[in-house]
Amino acid sequence: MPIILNNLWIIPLLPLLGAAINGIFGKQWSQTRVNVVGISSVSLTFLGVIELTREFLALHSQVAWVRSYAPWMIAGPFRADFNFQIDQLTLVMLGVVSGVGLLIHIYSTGYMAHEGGYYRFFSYLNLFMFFMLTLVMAGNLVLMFVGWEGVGLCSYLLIGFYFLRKSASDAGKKAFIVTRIGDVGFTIGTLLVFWTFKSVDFTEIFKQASGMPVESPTYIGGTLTVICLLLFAGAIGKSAQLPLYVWLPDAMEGPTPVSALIHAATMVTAGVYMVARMHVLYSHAPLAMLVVAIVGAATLFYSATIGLVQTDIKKVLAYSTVSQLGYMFLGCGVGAYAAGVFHLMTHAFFKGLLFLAAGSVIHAMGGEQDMRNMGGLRKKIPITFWTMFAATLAIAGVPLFSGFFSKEAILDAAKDGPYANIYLWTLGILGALLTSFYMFRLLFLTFFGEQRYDEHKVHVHESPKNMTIPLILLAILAVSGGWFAAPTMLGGPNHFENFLRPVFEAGAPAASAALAENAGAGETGGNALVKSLLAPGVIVALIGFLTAWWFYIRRPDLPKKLAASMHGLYTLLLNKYYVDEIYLAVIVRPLLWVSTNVLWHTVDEKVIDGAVNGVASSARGIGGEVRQIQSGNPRSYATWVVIGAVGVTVLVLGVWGMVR
Amino acid sequence: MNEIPISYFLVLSAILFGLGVLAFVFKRNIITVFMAIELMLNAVNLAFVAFDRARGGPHDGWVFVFFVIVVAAAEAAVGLAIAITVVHNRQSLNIERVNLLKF
Amino acid sequence: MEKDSFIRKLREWDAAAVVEVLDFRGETTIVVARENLQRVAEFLVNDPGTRFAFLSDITAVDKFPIEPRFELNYHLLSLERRARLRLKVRLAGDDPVAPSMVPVWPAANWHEREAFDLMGIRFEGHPDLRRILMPDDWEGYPLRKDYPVEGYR
Amino acid sequence: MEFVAQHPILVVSLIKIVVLLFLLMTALAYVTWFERKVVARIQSRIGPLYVGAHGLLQPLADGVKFLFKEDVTPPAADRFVYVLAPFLALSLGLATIALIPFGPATIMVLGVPTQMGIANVSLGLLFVFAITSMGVYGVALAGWSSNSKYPLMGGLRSSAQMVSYEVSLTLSVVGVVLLAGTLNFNDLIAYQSGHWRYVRFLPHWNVIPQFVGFLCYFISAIAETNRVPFDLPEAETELVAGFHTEYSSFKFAMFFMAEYANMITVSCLATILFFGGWLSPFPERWTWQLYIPGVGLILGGILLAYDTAMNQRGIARIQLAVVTIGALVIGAACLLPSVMPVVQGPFWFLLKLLGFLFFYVWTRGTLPRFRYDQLMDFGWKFLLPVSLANLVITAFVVMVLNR
Amino acid sequence: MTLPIILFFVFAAIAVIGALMMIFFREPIHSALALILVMVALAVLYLLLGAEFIAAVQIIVYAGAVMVLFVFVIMLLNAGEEERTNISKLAHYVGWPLGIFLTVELVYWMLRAPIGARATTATIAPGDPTRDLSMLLFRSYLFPFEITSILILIALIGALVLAKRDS
Amino acid sequence: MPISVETPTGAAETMVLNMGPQHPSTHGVLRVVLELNGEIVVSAKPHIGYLHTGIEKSCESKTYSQAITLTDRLDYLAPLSNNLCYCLAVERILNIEVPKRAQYIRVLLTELTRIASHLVWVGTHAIDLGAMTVFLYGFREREEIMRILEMVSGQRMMTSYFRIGGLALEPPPGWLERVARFLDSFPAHVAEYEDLLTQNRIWLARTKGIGYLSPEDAIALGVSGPTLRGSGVDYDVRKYFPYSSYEEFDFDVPVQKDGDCYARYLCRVAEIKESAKIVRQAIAKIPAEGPIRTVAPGIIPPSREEMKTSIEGLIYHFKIYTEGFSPPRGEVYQAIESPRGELGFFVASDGSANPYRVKVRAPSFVNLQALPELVVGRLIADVVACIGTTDIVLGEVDR
Amino acid sequence: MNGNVLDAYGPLLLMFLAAMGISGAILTVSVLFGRRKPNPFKDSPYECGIRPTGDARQPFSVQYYLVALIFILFDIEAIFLYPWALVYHDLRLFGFVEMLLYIIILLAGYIYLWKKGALDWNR
Repeated sequence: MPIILNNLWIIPLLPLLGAAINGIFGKQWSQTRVNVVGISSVSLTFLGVIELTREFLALHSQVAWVRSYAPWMIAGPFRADFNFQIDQLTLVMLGVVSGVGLLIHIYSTGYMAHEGGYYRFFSYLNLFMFFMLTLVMAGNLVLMFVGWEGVGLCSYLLIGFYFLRKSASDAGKKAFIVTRIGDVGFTIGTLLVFWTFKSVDFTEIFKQASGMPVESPTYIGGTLTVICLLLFAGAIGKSAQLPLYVWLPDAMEGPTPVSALIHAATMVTAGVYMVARMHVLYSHAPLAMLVVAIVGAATLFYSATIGLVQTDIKKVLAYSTVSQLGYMFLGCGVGAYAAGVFHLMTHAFFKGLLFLAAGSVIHAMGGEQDMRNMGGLRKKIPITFWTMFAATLAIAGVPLFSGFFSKEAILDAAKDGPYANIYLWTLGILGALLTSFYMFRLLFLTFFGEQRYDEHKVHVHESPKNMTIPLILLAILAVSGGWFAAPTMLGGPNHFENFLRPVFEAGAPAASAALAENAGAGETGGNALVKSLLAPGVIVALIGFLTAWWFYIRRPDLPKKLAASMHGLYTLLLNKYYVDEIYLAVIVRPLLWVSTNVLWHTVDEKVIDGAVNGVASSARGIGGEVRQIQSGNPRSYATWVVIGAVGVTVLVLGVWGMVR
Repeated sequence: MNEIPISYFLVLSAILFGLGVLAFVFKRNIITVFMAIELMLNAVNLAFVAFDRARGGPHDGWVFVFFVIVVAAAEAAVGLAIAITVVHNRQSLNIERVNLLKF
Repeated sequence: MEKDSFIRKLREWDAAAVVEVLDFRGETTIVVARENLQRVAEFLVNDPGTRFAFLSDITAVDKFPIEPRFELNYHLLSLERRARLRLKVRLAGDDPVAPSMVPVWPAANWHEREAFDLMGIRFEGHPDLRRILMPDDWEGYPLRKDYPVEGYR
Repeated sequence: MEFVAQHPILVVSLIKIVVLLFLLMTALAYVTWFERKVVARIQSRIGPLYVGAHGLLQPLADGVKFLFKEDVTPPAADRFVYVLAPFLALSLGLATIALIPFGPATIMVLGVPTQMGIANVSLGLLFVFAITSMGVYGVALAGWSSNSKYPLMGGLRSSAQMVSYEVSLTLSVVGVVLLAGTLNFNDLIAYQSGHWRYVRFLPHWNVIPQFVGFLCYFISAIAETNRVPFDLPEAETELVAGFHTEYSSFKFAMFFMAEYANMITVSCLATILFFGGWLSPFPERWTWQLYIPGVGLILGGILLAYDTAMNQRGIARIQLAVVTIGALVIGAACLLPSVMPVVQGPFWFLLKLLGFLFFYVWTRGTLPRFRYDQLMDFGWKFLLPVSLANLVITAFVVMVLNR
Repeated sequence: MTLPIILFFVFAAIAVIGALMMIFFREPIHSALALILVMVALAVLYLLLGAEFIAAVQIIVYAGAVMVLFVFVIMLLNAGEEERTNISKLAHYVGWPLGIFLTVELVYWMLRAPIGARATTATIAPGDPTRDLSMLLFRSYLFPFEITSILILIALIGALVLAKRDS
Repeated sequence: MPISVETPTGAAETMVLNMGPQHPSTHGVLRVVLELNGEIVVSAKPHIGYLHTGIEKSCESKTYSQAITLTDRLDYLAPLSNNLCYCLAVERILNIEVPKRAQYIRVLLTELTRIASHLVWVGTHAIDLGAMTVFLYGFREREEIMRILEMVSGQRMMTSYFRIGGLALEPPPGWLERVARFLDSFPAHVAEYEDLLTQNRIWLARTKGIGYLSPEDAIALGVSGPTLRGSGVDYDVRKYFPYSSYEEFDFDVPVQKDGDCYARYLCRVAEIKESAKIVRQAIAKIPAEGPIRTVAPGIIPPSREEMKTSIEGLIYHFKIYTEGFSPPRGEVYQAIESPRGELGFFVASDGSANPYRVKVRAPSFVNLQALPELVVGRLIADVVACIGTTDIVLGEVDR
Repeated sequence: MNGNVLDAYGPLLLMFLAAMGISGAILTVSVLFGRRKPNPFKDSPYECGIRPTGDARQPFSVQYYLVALIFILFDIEAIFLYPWALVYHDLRLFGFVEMLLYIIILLAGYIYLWKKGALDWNR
């Protein structure tokens, strides 16, 4: 009997319980007890997900499994339920979220062991898990939005975890506000969805949408196009794409496990997940897909360039995350949803690992984050080194490592797929080159070369077991996570794509036909192997590696010279293209100016105060009454309330009466 | 034969609400002002029940009354706690002597 | 005898403290001067050889018309020594004032109030010297021998 | 009268009300007698003895005494509220009984078949709680209006106490509602008819699955009615007489009547909710049980007659003879085939009720009194969690068994 | 005149008179008693509208709990007669005329309410209304219902913090 | 009557409450002025004197024998203890010895009185805390003791049975059997009280930890009797300064360490049992025949027979009952262990036929001083428990 | 239950009237029969024989307010439980979970109260 399938609510409930228990009681509890609650809730979730997967696969279902638990919002025709949906896509996401989440929880027990507010941290983490699972399992857009906003909230809480540090709380606020801008689009998009389909349930939406004609790739006014673009605005905010990426690097103020879990592995991929989930709509709006692809490609290249020169180890990883997210969007944008999701998964493994390893490094260095003050750590912290090395190979796209398969799939789709676009492909290849370079740069700066820190001040030590074990596990995943697709190299099927096929075939007739055709057209045998090993992606990765080796191992003096000779570009990159400054100048300042000068000095002082003063001076008798407004006397306020009520009722009822 | 027009109830509700408003303005004792608010809420409840009866269908109106009652109780609890604090600080129950709301 | 040992100890400590020693039916009474009362009391309480920590009673006696008119009897008990001892202080009729023993024996509080109430002896340093048995507005001190039992005429 | 014709039930209930109130007032009087007698027995005393045989006329004498006592109203009191308080207490106490069904059988009154009980309301339980929840005012206002320190303290204390235990009282009953799924008293009793499937000699009463709930209920009920060991408001050794210190004459008696009326109400409620109301504990097939009321009454009459003959002299003899004859006649009447089924319900109901009243008196005879903080602690920190837990466990079990 | 209508008028009158008494009594405790009267009268009116459950809840929560709190606070603060101050000229001159105006206006519109033409027959609603209400409450309005618990929680904490601060 | 009410000591939140003199649980006309913060006692001031009858003054105008009847009125729950103490004091001044038979009878009767007094205490204390039944049970047994006293002396309460030099009358035949019968049924009854109280949860909650008095404080405040022994101080006059042949009896002095109301309760209950033990020994000891009065011509009245048969007897009888006797000058302080603690009589003689000064060291008076110590900071309900546990008798406090 | 409100609740109303009638009658009768000889001592409030001074209605401990406050909130909870219990057989697991959530949230408040000492009488 499928236990979990029939009781889907168990999965999000467990971390919620964990969060509640830790939140309420954790303060008095020892760390061990907090650990037990936090970890056990997540591990139970993970086990639940495994069982769920088993049960779902046992069904051999080609359609999504939807369970509705309660009516939630019903307003006129509008109806949103608490319903959860399970299909292959959800399963992948659930696996990633709960699996990586579990590892990061374990890791955190070591990393956060000496921090204040330990229970708070775990309570937030569990809460985050709850919202993320809700997001992933949501059966309708509104519930998804709940998860969407919930993870945003947790992100805000966790970035600002060290809330006494101004930069941390500022970063939290920034993350919250910037993503909110995107969410406006998401909200309007949801409304439009409801407007169009009279429902917010995915099943219903997709059923209707798949019957609609594919919209013009040039006309921006098509309903689906508008919907998709608006929803994508939300994704841009959440997944830190151009131009709303600015919050993610700042989010590195949060504790490293948070960066790993939320800002690398799970939350930021919510946008990708959303686009993949709504692929039926996107497939009917080629223009929107193009926008997605362009934004993705632009972001991946753009942020990779910034990543080249960053010196803060976490900042490099942050920009790298933005860049990789760009890959995922690129994949989605060129119709290779499965590839995008595949990359999402592998990225979760190796980027999570990178962050955790970076955290381990920071831990070892006693809080130092600047790579210029590291070096030669290879021998001191071997486990961290080896795991990080594996992750670097993965992200750089070295063959047989997970990143290779997923990135290659995306690039393939960009080159040969139904929505192929050679310019975007070029950007992708360039991005891969840069990725390989900055990742090896990071590796070399950190682990190779001479020590650039003071041995007496910094006691370098390997992290405790509860930190290294997740590292090792993730490293295994980062290496092997892509082997689902390994047979493609031999011309065989891509198991991952096959797994997801029911989802992506379901409602996208036009696209899926092309996909199927494409999938069938694989070349066979050694030819494919040679071709994939000599793919441009592999070559650029190699070039990137060699360059990095040249710059940072062979000739460590070169980077400085290069920076000096290309000073303008260097500073531009170092200052991240001055985007924050531009935003400040273009948006924030004008707003401040308007509110200060127009609203305050003009409207408030001149108009309102002037009017009040004028009345007061012109009619003393009434003036006394007017001053009463500010008397602080509650009775007067009560009277004002009544006056207002009379006004409103007279207006409303009077007008209504006349209309009748 | 046994019919009472719904409008009777509605008018009664309006009158009670009006009296609540009057009491709200008229009373000076902070506790009785809260009572006036309760009276208004009660009047609204009556209207809800009356409308519910007129609709005849599922009793959404009752549910609202239910929630109004909960809110009223919470309001009374917090409001009176505020009243206690104010009185402890100001030594007066007269809201006219309490001008904390000034700015 | 042990009672003698108390007197001996007292004498050793301050020969002038003991004005007179009385013995009647096996009860020892030590007469002390008013000025020495507090010191003697403290000695009797604190000296390990005596330890009269328990104040049983304070009795005021009016010897009217003999002068010194008032006698205060402090009945002491030593739980360690299983012994009783009576301290006697004589007070003149025109100056019935004694030092309060409340600091030494808190139990003296009500006893002294009673002596004040009924005998009119004042205690210096008493924390709360009010009438205790008689009403606050009572006139005279009923246990005095010259108190008109049938009322003031 | 037009609407009398439209609502014949009102006339019928008016008659029932008159009868019930008469019985109730008598019962109130004799519950005091009962209590005094039983407590006296517990304390190896005799109790009321001189007014009437076995002191049977004592309540009457007490009533007359109260009637002729001087009715002192303290000038400092808030006169209106001062009078209102006992009025409220007594009328609420009396009115609650209207919701209690005493028997299943429909009897004919003026040719209209009607139930033994005044109002049969679908939400009977809630309305009982509604009325008892107003009972706090009697106490609080009495304490406040007297304008005296002891009553004020007593009033505050007892209203806080009643209010505290009201929570556990309401919570402890939810378990029963969970089982039965109704708030109507008749349905609640109907739910308890029959016997358990496996333990066939045990009647299907709620007290068995809801034993914890019953304990919570009964403890709260004792506290709610301000009885020993929760009689803090009237803790005479501390607060003299609590909230009714300043009351005299019949106003004082009214508080007592209200207290006894509340005792009867909560005992009735316990009977209905946990002990199957008017149901007999025996299986239906045992037809001999139909004779129990009649035979019991006749046996009682015979005992009384024996006692009269052996022990009583003078006027007491005549009084007791009247009572004896009454008992014999009613007992015989109960054996008539037409009457027999009608008396079954009330008989068992009253028997259970009497059991509860006895329990009340018993605790009064045995237990010391709680201290106020202990009382509040007990209510809030013990009873409330326990009744909540009982509720949750019941809900869980019901859910599991329902599958 | 049928019995329900008579009952309606009797209890409506009680409610209105109670409300007026609440306004005109100067002792807060008397005002509170008047308000309790209004609430009980309203409960009877709910019964006339067939809303048994609401009537019970009205008495249990409003009359039996909220007003108890009021009475307690009055006792606690020893609220005596109301002070007759007229510091707020606005309330004095504008407040109550407007209040009366509002009343009249509302009455006017309520009389014209289209729904008002229907009538109740003072019967209990068909089916089992309490069960319907419960199902509605725990199915359709589940979310608000759960939110009430949070509301209560917040009120609890807020009131506790406020009330305990001085002690 | 003083009518003043103390003003509160400052904080606006406090309320001054008079407990007594007309209050059910102050055991008479004690008045305690309580300052309360909510229900918590901030300060407590006992006010006494409502029952002041001037017994000490009255004694000065009576002869030595006449004064005995006044002593009955002091601790009216244990009049025989007062009699005994006064008689012992006068006998000390006179320097006479009482015959053994009389001494044993005195012991037996005072111990019975102790039992009666403690029974009343248990009952009233229990009723203070709401347990009504114990009160009535206690009075049931006390009634039997009262009947025994009546049988012996002709009086239930104000017996005045002990006289200077011995006893008033020869006890009637068969009285010892009655005492023995009483003793046989007694342990079962004590077990009844203990059933109702000792392990009762509510009783424990009401008394354990309530009204704590440390041994140091107890000694400093001069507290005596079970109240002192409940604080762990092993002081009993019967053991420390034996009188009336107590040294010949075998009994234990119950001591409890906790110093709270419950400890005092346990002490008193144990004392009841110990007293019963003493009474049983006394029954065995009392000779069937023998004098009940010392022979001391001119001081002790001669027996009825002698008065009727000899002229000296008649003269002494006449003299003693008209003008009394004149003991030598001197003053004595005689203490005994009354049910409430150390009862002391200070008797001063100036050589005349009237006592010059009689001062009663009343244990209740002294114990009551400790009340504020016990109740401050506790709840108002604990005041009741504490007043009850100090076991005061206002007749003795106010004299 | 289908039926006329009056048939169900009319008797209850009547009972109320009757009970109030009896109470009123008792009050009147006791006024009629009782003698009245007031004197200042009889009229003065009881304070154990001491003449009371000042207003007895003094400000009281805020604890009583807290009790009433907690009571309200739990009363509402209890009231919500009744309709729930009524339809529990139809709600099943769903009903159990939702009420469990509800109770847990309130329990959190309860624990808060407990920890804050609002339930302790002698703080």
